[in-house]
Amino acid sequence: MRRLRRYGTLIGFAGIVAAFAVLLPDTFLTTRNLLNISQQVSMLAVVAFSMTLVMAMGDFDLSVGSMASLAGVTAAAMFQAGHPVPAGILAALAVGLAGGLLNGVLVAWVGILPFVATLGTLTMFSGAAFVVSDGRTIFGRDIPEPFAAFARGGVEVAGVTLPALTLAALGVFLVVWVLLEHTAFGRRLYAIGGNAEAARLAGVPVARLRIAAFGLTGLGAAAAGLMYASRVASANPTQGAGLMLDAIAAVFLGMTMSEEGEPRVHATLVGVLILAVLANGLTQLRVDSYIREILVGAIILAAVGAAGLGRILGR
Amino acid sequence: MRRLRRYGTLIGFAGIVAAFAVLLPDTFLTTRNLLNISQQVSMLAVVAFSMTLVMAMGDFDLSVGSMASLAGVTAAAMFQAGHPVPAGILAALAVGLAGGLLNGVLVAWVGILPFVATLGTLTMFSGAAFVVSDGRTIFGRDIPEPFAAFARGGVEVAGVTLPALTLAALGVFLVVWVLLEHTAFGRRLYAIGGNAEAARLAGVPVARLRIAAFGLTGLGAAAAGLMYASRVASANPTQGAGLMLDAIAAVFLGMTMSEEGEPRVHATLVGVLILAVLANGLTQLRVDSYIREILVGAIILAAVGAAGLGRILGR
Amino acid sequence: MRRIEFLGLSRAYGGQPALVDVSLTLAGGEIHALMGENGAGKSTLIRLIAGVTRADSMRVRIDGAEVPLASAADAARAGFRFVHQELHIVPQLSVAENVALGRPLPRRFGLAVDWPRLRAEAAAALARLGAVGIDPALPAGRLTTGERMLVRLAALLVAGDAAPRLYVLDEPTAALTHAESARLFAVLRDLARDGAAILYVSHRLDEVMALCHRVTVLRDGRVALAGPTLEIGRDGIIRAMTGREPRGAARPIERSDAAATAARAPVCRLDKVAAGRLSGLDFTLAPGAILGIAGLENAGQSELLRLFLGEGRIAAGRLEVLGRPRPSGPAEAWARGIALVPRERRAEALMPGRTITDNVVLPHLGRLSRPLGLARARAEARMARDMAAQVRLRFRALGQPVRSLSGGNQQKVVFARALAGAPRLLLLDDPTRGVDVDARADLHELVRGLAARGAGVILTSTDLTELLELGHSILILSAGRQAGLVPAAGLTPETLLGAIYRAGERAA
Amino acid sequence: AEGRVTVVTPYLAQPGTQFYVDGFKAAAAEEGWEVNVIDTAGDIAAAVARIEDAVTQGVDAIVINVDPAQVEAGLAQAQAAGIPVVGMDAGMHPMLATNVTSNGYAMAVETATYIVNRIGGAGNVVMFVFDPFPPVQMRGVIADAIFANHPGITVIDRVTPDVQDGGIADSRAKMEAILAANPEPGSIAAVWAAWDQPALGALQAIEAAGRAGEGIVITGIDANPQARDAIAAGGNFEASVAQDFIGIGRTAAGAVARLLAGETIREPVIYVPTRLITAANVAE
Ligand SMILES: Nc1ncnc2c1ncn2[C@@H]1O[C@H](COP(=O)(O)OP(=O)(O)OP(=O)(O)O)[C@@H](O)[C@H]1O
Ligand SMILES: Nc1ncnc2c1ncn2[C@@H]1O[C@H](COP(=O)(O)OP(=O)(O)OP(=O)(O)O)[C@@H](O)[C@H]1O
Ligand SMILES: [Mg+2]
Ligand SMILES: [Mg+2]
Repeated sequence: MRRLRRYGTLIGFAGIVAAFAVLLPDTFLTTRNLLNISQQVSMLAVVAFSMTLVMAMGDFDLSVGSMASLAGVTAAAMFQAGHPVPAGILAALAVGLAGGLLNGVLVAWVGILPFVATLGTLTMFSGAAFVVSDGRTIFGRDIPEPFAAFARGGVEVAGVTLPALTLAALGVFLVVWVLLEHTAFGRRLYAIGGNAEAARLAGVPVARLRIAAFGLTGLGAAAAGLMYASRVASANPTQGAGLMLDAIAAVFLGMTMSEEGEPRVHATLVGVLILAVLANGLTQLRVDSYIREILVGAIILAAVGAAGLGRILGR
Repeated sequence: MRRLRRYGTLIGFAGIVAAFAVLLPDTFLTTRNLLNISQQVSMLAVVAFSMTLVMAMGDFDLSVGSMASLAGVTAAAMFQAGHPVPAGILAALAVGLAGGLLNGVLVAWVGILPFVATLGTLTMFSGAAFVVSDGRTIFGRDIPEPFAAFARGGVEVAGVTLPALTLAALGVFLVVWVLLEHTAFGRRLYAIGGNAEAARLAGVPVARLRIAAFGLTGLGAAAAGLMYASRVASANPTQGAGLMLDAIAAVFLGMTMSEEGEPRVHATLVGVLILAVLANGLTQLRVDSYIREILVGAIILAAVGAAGLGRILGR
Repeated sequence: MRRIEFLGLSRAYGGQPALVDVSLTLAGGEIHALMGENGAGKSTLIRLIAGVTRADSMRVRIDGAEVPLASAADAARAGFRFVHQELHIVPQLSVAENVALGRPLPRRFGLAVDWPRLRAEAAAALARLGAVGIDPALPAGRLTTGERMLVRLAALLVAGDAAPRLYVLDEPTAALTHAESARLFAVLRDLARDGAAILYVSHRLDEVMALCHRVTVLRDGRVALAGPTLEIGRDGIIRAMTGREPRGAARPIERSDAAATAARAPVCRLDKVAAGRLSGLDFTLAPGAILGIAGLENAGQSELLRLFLGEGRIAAGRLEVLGRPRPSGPAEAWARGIALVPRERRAEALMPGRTITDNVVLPHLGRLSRPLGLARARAEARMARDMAAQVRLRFRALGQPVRSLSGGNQQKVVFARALAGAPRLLLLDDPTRGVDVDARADLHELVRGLAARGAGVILTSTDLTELLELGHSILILSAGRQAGLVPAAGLTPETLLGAIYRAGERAA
Repeated sequence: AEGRVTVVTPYLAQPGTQFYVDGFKAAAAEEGWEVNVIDTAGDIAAAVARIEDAVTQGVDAIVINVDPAQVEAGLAQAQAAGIPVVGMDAGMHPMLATNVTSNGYAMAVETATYIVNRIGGAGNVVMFVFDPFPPVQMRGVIADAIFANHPGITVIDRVTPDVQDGGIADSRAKMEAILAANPEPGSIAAVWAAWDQPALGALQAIEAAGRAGEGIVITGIDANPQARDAIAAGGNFEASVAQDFIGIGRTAAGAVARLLAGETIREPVIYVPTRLITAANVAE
């Protein structure tokens, strides 16, 4: 029973992959398609991984999507103004870190609920993205070739080209994994999420850790925004908007896999992959786009439902 | 200190109203403008009021926006197929109730986290809305005149015409207020929100109440969808999408006003009004759209921040 | 000898003083008891010196030198260590991490946690408390209540940044068995012998008399008495706590109460019932009877009580409650007059953020409401006020959140809820945990009164004295099996403990 | 002349909208008007609300870029207050003084027939459509009709991309999946997109898949600058249709000026000419 509870979602994922492998024998489980999937999902993955940091504390960050947009247009606007590529990237990351720290301060010091605080900054960052870009898409000659080339590039390993975006996402995964699973910082984030009162009584510096975690999440969102801009060789003030809900969904999907329902970054990875594989596979099956939406919802619920049922029956 | 904590958000709201009254002396505090605001916000209000029911239990419903869209296109599709107005309305409300009950069953019986369950049904309802409407906007001759006339109509009281939409929202407010504040049902919902396991052991039929509350929230979302369709005399499969985040924001804004941070429907009303007044006032001040976004975020944070600071200092 | 002085501690909540100018001097090598009725201010004092609640005024001197104490970090730097009243563990983290919570973790390469060392340190601390059965790698969420308390206690003992000088324990034995408590006392005596000061809060007078050198008694937030324990004596402590003369010993068990009603239909009847871990349950509870369930920690006491709520699947045998098959779940149980005081007040009983009224009336809402489920706020308040008076709750207003009550008073709220409907079967799972001596006697009186009016009562307790004071007969559980059913008359805590261990050995 | 004009659109993030707003603003600046542009980010009811607010505020004219039937509640208030409303690529409606737009049917005819001609009337075609938005939906209908008129042409997929992110990234992901499902060279002859963003996404997918050499013909509509760059580069993206966005904006401003001068406008729709953009004329 406990098995079913913990591995329900994983079994669901395996089921989805198996189904597509059978239905699309020639195209689904090919190296090229798998690499494509990994690349398509890399931006969402980076946001979801860094979202896991704040969710480990039991918090949320709704502003990641608009932060990704803001970071993208910030870099693009820097390029447009003639600054070199590293300057643009640094500026975007600095904006991400600053925005994330602002979220942290609002939550930890001013004492605003994370949901409200980051909903407020979501609106502000989105407005700022419009102001920075003047509401336009920045593209073409304004985007330096080396910047756009990054997303097209990759590293050749044993005859296979691992896309640069995939590698970037893996890098973020590793960093978050080490942070959460193997440092005192991460363990304290879990302590806050598991029992904030206990953490406070035990002398864990709750406010400082919260601010740091939100800062890192902002940084991650900015990195995702840069990856997105590089991939589409352009930046517009709304392009990150879709990332937020999907990232939270991925973390929650992962949370069904842990005993006490806490978010773990490797579980988030599974959540991200479920979303990506469903999108890719159903499109290849040429399922009608409307029906596809219904199916995605139903399949996610079925995958998670097994886990949930396990919990109920095991009680 | 406690005063500041509880009334911070209310004071913030009063400050916003006062500021607009001074800046727009001729147009803001006019009966016509206030009635306009009440009408503009009525759909959001209905969703937020019914969302308060599930949030009293500590749950969420992310599917309300797509349910509103689905209900709208369901009614419109019925009209298109030649059914009379009452049949279309009943069908839409039935869909809302059924969808809400499905959410409840997924949460209470299958044991899926509300966030994941309603994210899944969000996707499904949205897909269903596309299927029902065949992805089109249904408008023009297909929408019967009496249906569209509802939103334009009103009731004349003492020389002032109270818009029908405003009255509908008030009706929903009253129903939810009585339910939450004056029935055993509502008290039990709050008990679940206070400690679900304790409530269960104290004889509260937690699963049944959860299903009922989600059902009502679905019904409310469908009603809002019908109001929306009537107001824009058309229905398309995405028109309710914006309601969800705003409704949750309104409830959370209201939650800052209660001592223990529980959602109360009269506080939700204040939350809804803050959002509505900001949109109306800033438009009249002809603030640039982009800057307006930044301002809305900042003003909300400032209003709530006072409440939050009060809580911190009072510790 | 080291002296730690806390001078002029004051703190008010919403204008109501909880502590008024309290001073306390602790000496290295001494175990100092802090006593007082529920709500007297003990936990408040401890939260102030732990730096987790802001004091209105407070000065701290260690060996004459003033030290700052504004945050938990300050307290840690001063070498103060705490076990607070409520069980504060993080279920998601491993036992080892809970033991080290808030301390710097051992690291490798200056970054990554050194897991083997962390576990070894935790294992050593647990071993010192005799808790060798707890695996430091296990998620703490899987532990039982008693084990969780041991984990918190172990956290006192691991090495930290500052040498520990003061250990503070707020009702540590409330969740421990006799053996575990004995172990803890040995460790505390060791720590004192090594020169540490210890501040110890408990409502169990026997413990205090046996363990503590000095005692400070609080009444209504002020120091009522302070001095050497032996000089003051039991009665002196009680007098200082309550301001009244101590009552006589507990009323002798009146068997006539039970006998008068034994003729009527039984409250419940179990016929060779097996369910989950439980087996061989075979007894009848007559109206007016009080049955105590005794057994080692985790012998299945809570599961047994929950059977009557309709929880757990019955694998064999027959269970009848109030003349009918057992209810299908807690909702039906309460409706049929079965009431429960659960074991864990925070996790299983209270809605901490809701008002006293909300907490008391919750299971009785159906009866209190008008048709169509319209609530009657006034009737609810009346019930809450009546019950609060009966259990002698100390509160400011019925509308105050239960969170702001003292620990013992929170427990009384749970009791008030269970007694409110005049239940016909009352299930008590360690019901007076953290309740002061005087209030405990009151609650016992209420339970006896209920039984005298014909209700059946089933009771578990980690405190064997309580079982024997209340119970007419004692059912001994051993690893879930009914190992004996004996009259309480003539048993002493020692003979009962012997019987429990003998049953345990037979089962093994 | 003095004049306060409010422009209401739910679609400001779309490149096309931005251009006619720019055209309108430029013309308005010449007239010396105070212009307030309001974007409701896709929310139609909010567009109604903002029209009402503008009426409350007593502006001299309102310009809308949203289906007038859906904002009728707002239009009624404007009419009652005697404030003229001009549609800027909005649709025809009795409560509008006039609507200024391009001819959508004609644009779809130009790109669909371009594809038919380029692939010789035979081959598999992928369509990117968006039916929820009526002006775009009707382009799809026209293209469907033209492809159906050629028995050699098979429409193998009719994709509705997720437009939340602007449409490029999701279209690219969808096209990658379609390419994976049709690995044979030549198995896809053309991609017809109802606007430029999906066409750009499809182009990126084809190039990334290393199938740029197969001669897959891509067309879009709108000829936005990014599309023009792609067409100028001489790759698979061969054609798009330029609407004169600036012209629509300017013409709408002209209509407002006529109304403010007290003139009545007779024609319910004013068409601004469009133009097929290919490698041949993209540089102009
Ligand atoms: N957060 C709070 N808000 C308001 N009042 C509080 C709060 N915490 C404690 N009090 C009040 O302070 C007084 C002292 O409570 P405290 O918890 O210190 O009692 P205690 O001596 O530890 O009692 P017990 O033996 O029941 O644990 C009580 O009247 C209680 O209601
Ligand atoms: N709400 C929307 N949802 C999806 N796509 C949209 C939406 N609004 C606009 N678009 C897309 O963005 C593109 C550019 O927008 P724009 O308003 O310029 O359309 P258009 O080409 O002018 O339409 P028309 O044929 O009416 O002239 C459109 O072609 C349309 O495909
Ligand atoms: Mg206490
Ligand atoms: Mg247009």
